[in-house]
Amino acid sequence: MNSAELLQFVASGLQNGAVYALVALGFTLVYASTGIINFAQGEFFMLGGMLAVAGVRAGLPLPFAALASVVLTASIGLLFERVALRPRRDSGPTVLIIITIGGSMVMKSLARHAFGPNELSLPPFSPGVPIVFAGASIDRQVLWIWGLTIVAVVALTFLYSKTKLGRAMRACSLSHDAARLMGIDTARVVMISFGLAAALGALGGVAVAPLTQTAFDVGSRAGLKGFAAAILGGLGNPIAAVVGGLVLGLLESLSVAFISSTYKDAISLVVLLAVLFLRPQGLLGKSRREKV
Amino acid sequence: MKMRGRLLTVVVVLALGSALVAGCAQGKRGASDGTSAKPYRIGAVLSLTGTYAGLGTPEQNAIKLEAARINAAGGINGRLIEVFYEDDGTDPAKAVAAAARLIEQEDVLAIIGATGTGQTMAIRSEIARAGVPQVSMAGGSVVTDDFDPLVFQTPWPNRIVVPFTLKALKARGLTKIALISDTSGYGTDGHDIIVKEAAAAGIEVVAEQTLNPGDTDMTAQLTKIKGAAPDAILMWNAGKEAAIVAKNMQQLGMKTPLVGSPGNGRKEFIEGAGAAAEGFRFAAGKVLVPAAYGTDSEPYKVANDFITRYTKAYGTPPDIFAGHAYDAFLVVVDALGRVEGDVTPGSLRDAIEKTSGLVGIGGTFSYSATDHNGLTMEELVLYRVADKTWVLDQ
Amino acid sequence: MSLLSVRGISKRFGGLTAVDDVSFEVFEGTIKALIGPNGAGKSTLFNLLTGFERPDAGSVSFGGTALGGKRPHEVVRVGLARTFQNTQLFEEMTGAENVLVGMHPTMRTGFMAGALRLPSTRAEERDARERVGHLLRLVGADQYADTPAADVPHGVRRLLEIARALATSPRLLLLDEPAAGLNNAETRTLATCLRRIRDDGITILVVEHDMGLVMDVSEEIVVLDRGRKIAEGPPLLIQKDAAVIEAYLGEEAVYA
Amino acid sequence: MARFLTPRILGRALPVVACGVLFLVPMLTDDRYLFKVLTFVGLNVIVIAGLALLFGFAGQISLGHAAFVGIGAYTCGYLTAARGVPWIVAVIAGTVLAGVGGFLLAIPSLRLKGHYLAMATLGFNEIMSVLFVELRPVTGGNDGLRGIPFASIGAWKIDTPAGNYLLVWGVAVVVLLLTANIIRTRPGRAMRALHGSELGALASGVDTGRLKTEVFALSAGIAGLAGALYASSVGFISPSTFSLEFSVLLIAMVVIGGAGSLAGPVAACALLTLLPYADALIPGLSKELIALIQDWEADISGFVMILVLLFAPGGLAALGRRLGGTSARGAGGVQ
Repeated sequence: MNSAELLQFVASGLQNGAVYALVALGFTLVYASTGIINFAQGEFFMLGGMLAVAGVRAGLPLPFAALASVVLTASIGLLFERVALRPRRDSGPTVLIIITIGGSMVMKSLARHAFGPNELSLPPFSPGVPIVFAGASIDRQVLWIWGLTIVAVVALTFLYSKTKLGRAMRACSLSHDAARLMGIDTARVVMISFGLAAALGALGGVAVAPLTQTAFDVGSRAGLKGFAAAILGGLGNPIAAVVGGLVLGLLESLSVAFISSTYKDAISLVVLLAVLFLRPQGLLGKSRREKV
Repeated sequence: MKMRGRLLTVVVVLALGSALVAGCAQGKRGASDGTSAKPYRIGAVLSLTGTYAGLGTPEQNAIKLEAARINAAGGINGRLIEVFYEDDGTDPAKAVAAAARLIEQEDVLAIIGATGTGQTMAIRSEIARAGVPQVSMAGGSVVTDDFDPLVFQTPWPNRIVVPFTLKALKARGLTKIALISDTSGYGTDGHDIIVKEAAAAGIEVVAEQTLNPGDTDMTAQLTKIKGAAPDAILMWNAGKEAAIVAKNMQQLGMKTPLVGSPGNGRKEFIEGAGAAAEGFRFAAGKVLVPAAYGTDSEPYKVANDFITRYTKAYGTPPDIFAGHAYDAFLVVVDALGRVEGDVTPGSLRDAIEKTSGLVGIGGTFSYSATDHNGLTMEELVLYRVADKTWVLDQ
Repeated sequence: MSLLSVRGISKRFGGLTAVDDVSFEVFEGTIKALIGPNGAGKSTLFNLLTGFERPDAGSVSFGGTALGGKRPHEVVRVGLARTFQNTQLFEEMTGAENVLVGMHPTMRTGFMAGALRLPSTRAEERDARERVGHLLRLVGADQYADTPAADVPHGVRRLLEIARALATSPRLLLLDEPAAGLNNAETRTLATCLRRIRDDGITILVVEHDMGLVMDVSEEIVVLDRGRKIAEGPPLLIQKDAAVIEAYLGEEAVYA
Repeated sequence: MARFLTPRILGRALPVVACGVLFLVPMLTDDRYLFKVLTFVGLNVIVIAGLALLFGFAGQISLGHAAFVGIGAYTCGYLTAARGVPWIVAVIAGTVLAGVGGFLLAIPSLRLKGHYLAMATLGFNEIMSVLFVELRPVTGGNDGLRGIPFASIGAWKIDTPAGNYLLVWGVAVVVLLLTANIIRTRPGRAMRALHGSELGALASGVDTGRLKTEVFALSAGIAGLAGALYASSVGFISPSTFSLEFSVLLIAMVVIGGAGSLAGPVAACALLTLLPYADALIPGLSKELIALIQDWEADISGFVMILVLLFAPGGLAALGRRLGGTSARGAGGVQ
């Protein structure tokens, strides 16, 4: 295998990895402020792509359609939190998780009713020939995906460390009671994190649709991969989510390169399990001691 | 004690409920007996939701369209046709329940379906027990290779398409091929037959790669394939990943010809792959370009008529799956018209097996006691995508 | 006779030495108290004794056998039961069921016998419930036998936990701040209860902040400050110990 | 006096009546479709009994139970169809193998909690899904495994839907009784203690590590038993049946039924399993409505899940207790 080929495998891994990372960021955001895993996160990814296609079909210019889709999906996320999760905020995490599973079933099925069972296409953001870098060729849309991932991470890191809302979110992640005592409106923070998570998922969905097309059923897989990436990196911090996503993507493409394309998903899962068993807090997570 | 009480209350309610329902169901069936000139009852097990929703929906559209047309014309033998649709949700177990329901509660004469190979195979025991003929719209070779006197099939199975495609490749001088197939039943079936038949067709398979349904990037597999320097890439799958393969090839600057399977004869592929779809070739029946039949031929008229009516009814031209469903329905209706004496599942099965020269969308069907697929390579042509549509590749 | 003997035990968390070379003995049939300002390392010491934490150095021997390396449930089976500073009751189970769980090590029913409800299982179950009733009466929580732990008043929760610990048939009972959050009357009941337990032949080691209770019930006191043992002796001597007074005054200066 | 006796009389009489009615169904009807559907309910009830032990009582989540059902189904299917092994031996083999699988997965998962355990079991399910497709000599790949013979013991063949229904529900009732017994005795209390507070359980002398592996293996074994029965009931198995979605649905049944209850999850299981067939079980619905229900089934299930949990966070068990007028208790409340 020459270096250009190897680089191509790496590029492929980083492309998928960036998508996983965007979904993982959504998981991590919701987990940080609520302590639950939002199983509807993959459906936000699906909605992002589908709504953008609908926008383009309705005659909106692509950038507006993309933006409108992200905003609309974020509102759906907010609404979902407000209507279905807020009333049961004080129930245990399993109840909330099952509600998100119910939500994902409804969203997926409604999308099928609204957009039909077939896959839909979205035009690329900036059409043109692929960029060739050291023998590896990279689709222009992939540059968009990478760019958006970087923007999302930088923005989230800034949000967490520099803004009042970010501090409120971090306070919520430590303890809701403590955050409330500090005068933080925890309900609002949770709702905003759902909105942001939905927006991130949608952003991923919009960015990927021109490459892969989209359909009502792409959410489950996206959610699965994103969840795996978030766990692999370590739940609760944006950088870890991105690292988890990229590592997962690379594992898959390198499995194709060196082992077998049939078992690539299984191989990456085995590695994930191994990491989980040996280092349950994930690659970058901090181990949390249980207080006796 | 308390918990056991509750638990058993649940069980009691469940049991009482089912007993009640059972009684009602029986009453219902009793009422439908003894009516003269009642409609012929046909069952259809379709994947209207789940993974194959995109296949089952046009299938249902086609059957609905044809049933309405035949009933509007007075039905068959002066009796109307009533079709009972069941959704199997792309789940074999649900397909079994669906078939059992059609047989037990609806007393159907025949079952059309299922959409997928797995579902088709799953309902076999139900079919066998009731002796009801089944006409499947699934393309898996196993459906008719694993022979069952009750089971018929309308799509071109890989057993026919693969040798045709390999022959076409050979004829075009493309003898070193790389194979990329998906891990679904359709892709695996195609893969196995290609590997088995390649040598006989004078084709060498120099690379084999797989993709999983739902994969979003195939550059890794294609980079492996690129290293093997094939004359052509043969892709065997039916899902949206096909467009990604085409686009990834373009991205990698691969000029190798890409040849696909009938499963790629969908407009979504052309839309999804865009410019990368140009020059893509695949084998399929003549329905996509009916002119291939010859414009004054009977098949041309049948296909053109169906395409016109379908497009008018649903605003989009039929895809190959709608065609398979049309054929399956046509096979049953045609046999109904030929049954002499009492129409029973058994006599209907015999009539279906005697189908001969029946012009459908996928081709001209002639079943026999040993061939329940009824199509030959003659029905296939090679298509090429040019200017965002299918043209014949001569 | 020494029942528990702690020799030079130490535990570090990162840079912080929570327990630093502590040694002491607990004699059979006595009540011993472990006191010290907040953060002195009392709870950590408890965790070291009961297997919830591993010591970095030192050894613990109980009735002649070394406890080193034993896991929490094994420590319980040796005869050393504990309660927690933050009560660890099973909130959705009733008071009686909570105590029944404490009978776990002394009962034998496994999955198979339980599933089949063999006669031996039923007999064992009956005996266990009888003993649980006795223990609930002993600690004075019998009217909460059928109340889910989540609905039991705070003071009684600690009593339930003591009953659960007693159910394991311990030789040594380790109580972590049993009087925390109790009112005066409840504390007096607790003192009576502790003496009754001691009189039944169970040795007690108690971590406690309530000096009244400590001076009242204990025969000997160990004082920890910042992980080190600074004094040990009978209550009257400890009350006059200069190092102890200084440690507590220092704490008051901080927390006043 | 009579007032106090009523619950006891009911408690004794109900089991007999329930079993009687359940096993009388075959005499009231000969609708094979009905038997099929009720057989599916019975199979799911078996899985749910095991999962309720693991998740509802011991508090250990598993998003991999569909894989254990699959292990049981493929073991039984392969042994009977391809190797001609007697049915009863194959069922035991399927049960044991699934139990061993659960045991092997439980050991490294001991340290994992909550979401991490969910991910590990989910990953296991996905890996098994790949293996079910790829181990073609045994599983038949995507084409599935066909021609699995009906249950038979010696020369006695259970080949009618009614017979199968009785077999599956017979096993289901036995499994339910055994699990109910476990819950009320020492191992069950230890499980609930583990769920309530692992520290408290350890301090009570419960070997929580061993308990977790035992419950995991038992629960997986019960799932395998259901799988083995599924294989011989349907006669055909293919990988898509044992997917992650099925695992998720199983967990949803337990949560909707109510953690810490057996009756609740069984009820939820029956309701959710029957939902897709509701159109066929409720007579007199128009064909259009039936088509509509089938089309919107996933939406309805999703909404039902959300609504039940919104208005009864303790699940059906808590709802039942409230309707039954029992005084408000902790969410567990099982005696």
